[in-house]
Amino acid sequence: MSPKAQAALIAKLTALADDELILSHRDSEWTGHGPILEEDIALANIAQDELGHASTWLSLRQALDGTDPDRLAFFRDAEEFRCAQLLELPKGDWAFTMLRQYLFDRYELHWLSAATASTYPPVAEAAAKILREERFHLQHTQAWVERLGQGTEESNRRLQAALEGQWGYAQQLFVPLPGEEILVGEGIVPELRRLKEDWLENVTRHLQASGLKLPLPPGYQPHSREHHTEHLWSLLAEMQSVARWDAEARIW
Amino acid sequence: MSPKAQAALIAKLTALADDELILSHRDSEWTGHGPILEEDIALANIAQDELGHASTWLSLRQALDGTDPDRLAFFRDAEEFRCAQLLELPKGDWAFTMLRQYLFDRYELHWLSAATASTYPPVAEAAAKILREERFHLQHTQAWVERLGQGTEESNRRLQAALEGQWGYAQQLFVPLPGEEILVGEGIVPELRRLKEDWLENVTRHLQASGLKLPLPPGYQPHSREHHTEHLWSLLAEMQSVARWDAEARIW
Amino acid sequence: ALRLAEFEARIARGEKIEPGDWMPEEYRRQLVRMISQHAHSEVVGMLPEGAWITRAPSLKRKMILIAKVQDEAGHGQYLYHAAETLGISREEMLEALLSGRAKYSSIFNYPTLTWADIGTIGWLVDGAAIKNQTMLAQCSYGPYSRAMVRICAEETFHHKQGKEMVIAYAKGTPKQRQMAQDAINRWWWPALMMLGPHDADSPNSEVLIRWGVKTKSNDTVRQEFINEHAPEILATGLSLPDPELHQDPQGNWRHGPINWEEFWSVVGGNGPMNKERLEARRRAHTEGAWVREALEAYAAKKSPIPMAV
Amino acid sequence: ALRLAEFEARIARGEKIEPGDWMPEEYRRQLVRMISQHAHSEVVGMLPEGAWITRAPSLKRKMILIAKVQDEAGHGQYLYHAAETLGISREEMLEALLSGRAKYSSIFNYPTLTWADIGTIGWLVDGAAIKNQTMLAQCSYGPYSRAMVRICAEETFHHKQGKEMVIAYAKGTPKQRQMAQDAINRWWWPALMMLGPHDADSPNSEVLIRWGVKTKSNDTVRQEFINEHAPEILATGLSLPDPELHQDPQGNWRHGPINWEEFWSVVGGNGPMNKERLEARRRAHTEGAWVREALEAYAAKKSPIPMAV
Repeated sequence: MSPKAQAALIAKLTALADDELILSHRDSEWTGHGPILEEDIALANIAQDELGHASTWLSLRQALDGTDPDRLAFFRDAEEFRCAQLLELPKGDWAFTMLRQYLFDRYELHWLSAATASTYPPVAEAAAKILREERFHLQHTQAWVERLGQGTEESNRRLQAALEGQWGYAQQLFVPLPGEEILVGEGIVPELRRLKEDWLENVTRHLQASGLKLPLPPGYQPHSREHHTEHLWSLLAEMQSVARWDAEARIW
Repeated sequence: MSPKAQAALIAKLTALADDELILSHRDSEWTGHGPILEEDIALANIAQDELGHASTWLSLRQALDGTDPDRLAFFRDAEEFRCAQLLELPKGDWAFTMLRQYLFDRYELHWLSAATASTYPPVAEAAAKILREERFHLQHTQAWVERLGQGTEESNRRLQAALEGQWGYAQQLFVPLPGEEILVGEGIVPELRRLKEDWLENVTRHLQASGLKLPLPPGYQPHSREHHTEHLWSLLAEMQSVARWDAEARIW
Repeated sequence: ALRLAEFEARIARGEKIEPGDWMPEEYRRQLVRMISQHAHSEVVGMLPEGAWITRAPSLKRKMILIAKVQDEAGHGQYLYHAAETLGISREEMLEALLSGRAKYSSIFNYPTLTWADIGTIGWLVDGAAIKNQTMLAQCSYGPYSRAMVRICAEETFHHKQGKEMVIAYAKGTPKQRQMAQDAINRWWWPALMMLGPHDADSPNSEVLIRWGVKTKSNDTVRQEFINEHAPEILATGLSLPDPELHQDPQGNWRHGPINWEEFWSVVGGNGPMNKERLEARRRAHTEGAWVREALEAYAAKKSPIPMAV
Repeated sequence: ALRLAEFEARIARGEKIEPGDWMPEEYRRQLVRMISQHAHSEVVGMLPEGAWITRAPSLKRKMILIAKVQDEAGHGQYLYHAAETLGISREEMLEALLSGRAKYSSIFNYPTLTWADIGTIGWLVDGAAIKNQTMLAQCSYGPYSRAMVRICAEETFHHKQGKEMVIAYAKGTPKQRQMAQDAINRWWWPALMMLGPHDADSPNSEVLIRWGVKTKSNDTVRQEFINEHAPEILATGLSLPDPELHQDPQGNWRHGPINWEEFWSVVGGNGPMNKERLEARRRAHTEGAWVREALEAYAAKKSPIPMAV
């Protein structure tokens, strides 16, 4: 791999990991507070999987540049994170959480399916492994979108409000990183523009079938992963508070 | 002053400062989110005063042992704080915030009035200065307790719930620190047990006149300022996040 | 009286009582009380630990903690099912919890103040729970006994992870060591108390032992717990907050007097976290109401195809 | 028409128009729009800064920030009063804000991402506001003019504190310097934009200038702002995110092209924080409803003694 491609791949792996890590954080905020015990279990399961995926992507990065995954997760500052803003938004209500997870799962499914054909075997293998779990997530969140969309007036209203709050943010999932075209050129990662069409068609169909109103005005669409929401600082202040509490500690 | 009295006074000044600092933090969480613009202003004013009092007590401590007030506020860990648990509780609704401030103001008024007779002039002077501001606070929060207690059924219900949540915690304000008896013996600080009677009589009369139900079962009563609530860690993680973010920074 | 004699004979032979079988009303009542209390403990127990998932200091610890809390939810689920075999519904049990009528383990009314509390809960609280559950795995009521076997296996894993964490911090930096010591100091006595009052003050024990629900007394289980944990904790270099603790000539570790006043105060609703724990559960229940209504409305529309929730 | 001529003559003589005086409906309409928009900006502007009070890194900075945000609330209050003299009520204005009909300064739809944003807002945003407000202090409408004089004095103080903070960090540690640079990079263009569209694209400007509401055009005010701030920022060693920025032979600092598409998108509701800012205000209003109701109920009981709220 050329040094340029390697740098681009390191950046991409970091962005993939950050998405999963931050989403996992938001999901895990529900633990013990879900609307039904069974859903506490299911969402904790999803949070656990997403955390596992974050570790996977960080270990691929570690293989390239030797960076310790825990240092990356717990000692980077907000401006060094490369997660999409959608995943930083506060957990909101159950409709907000389920919809975000659905929009992300659907994006991830397309991305992972395409990435199984990566010319870089570690990416292809990781994608295949993660894909198996993500199919379950999608099944689960897709069903929730339908239930809430077609449930009561109240649940439909909340889901629609969540959709209006998330739609513009979700588009950021398809904005490539600077330099990502090199990786696409070498067949290491799929091209986001193409995936977006499939994603858009799929989610539009499912959301409409669930009784939601689309299309929506585009709203605010973040365009760079170098910029974040006001929520990331506080999220990291909490997430990193123990790890940073003892400057001498090397092992936790 | 004997070394023992000095150590006890340092501990007492720290506890006084911590109460004010943490209460100020909770009050300031309302900034921009108050029910009426005028109340945003009034509560920001109270938060500012309490913060000023924290600085005053810390500067008295600094005069004794040279400790930097900012280091104490931003680089001590939760278990080193000596605030009462009442002040750590999340801000709750407007009734919760007004009632806590009222219970604390009333305690502070008694304490400060007595402390103006301190045999240690810096304490006497600080108490006299702070007392002037606290009279305004008490006037303000006392009026709020009456308005909410006698307002609507809803406001009475919320205030009563706040009272039931705070009553046991408020008793901790009158638990002396280990070694405080030395200071009482030397006339440096007032004895808490005596103040408690006045406080109890005053607040009971006002709360009942405002339509609240008393007496209450004692509930949980924290007995040591070495122990805190689950909320303090998160509060400090946020409060100290900028100050600790840059290990090299000495000036903010 | 004949049926009772037969029932007691079955228990004496070591047979399990199963859901369809005849049982004395008092046996059913005691089991519903114990199993639902146990289920509630798992569910409420998610709160003090779950709050630290977002603050776990490494990816590995975070993963372990989510998995652990998820297991607790799962245990709650098994146990509610086990109680349902005795003719009570989950809704009735939840209602009893939220109204404050039902109890849960007193230990969860203590706060988790630092990250070391997570390891300490795993080691001491799960350690105490395992001693109790191992005994209950012998219980005469089949569904409870089987739930205990399954739960014990998972708790043993949590116990091991907690112990490993505390030992690591005991050998760690000064701040880590201090945090671990502080956690041990705060959790030791509550862990002893969670095994229940002394035998002399335990009103239900006698009948429960006769019917094979409990097979050991509270004090016996507590002694087992101390005998295992006291020497292990001392071996890490940490101390225990009991100046009277010592090993007697028989090899038993004897503890100093337990503050039962504190225990009964916590059981009676005046522990540091009673109000908050119950409020957190109530809030989750209230805020989840619209979700449950939506599910019902959806299921009604889609019936007769039953929905898998 | 006679009254209009008289009105315009008074303005030409530099007289102030006062609440009781006759004024053209359009004059009233434009002033209500401007003053209420200005009041809303103060109130919404409390949000991005207020969120950092709990995180301010020293006791002094915390004190300064609470005082600043409190001043903003105070400014909102004066300005609502000034608008009320034109026959609109605070409730009507609030309703217009919460429904999204009324505007507030576009700048508050950008997020505050780090602590350095607080200093930068003081320096750049208050700096730009002061240029505008100094001009509005000459306004022909008495109450608005007097409010501006009072507000300007306080904002000048905030501006000085903000500048001092950014300069301290520019001279501070590498992390502090980097944080300050990042903040300047993010706030520079929005600060230029907040002074409004170019004169050619500013629909209300002409009539506002004729009636002495505005006495300078947007581009003139913007040029004053840049001329003061660009050299001062560069002197700290920080850079500005405009490669075309340069001083022309007349001594004016000329900026590169402004991204007006972004400006109109933010004004049109699609800035990064439009939704959240409005939702925060709506939430405060909704959650405060029971408090306002309680106050009314109490006042009704206690009347005829009027309550001072």
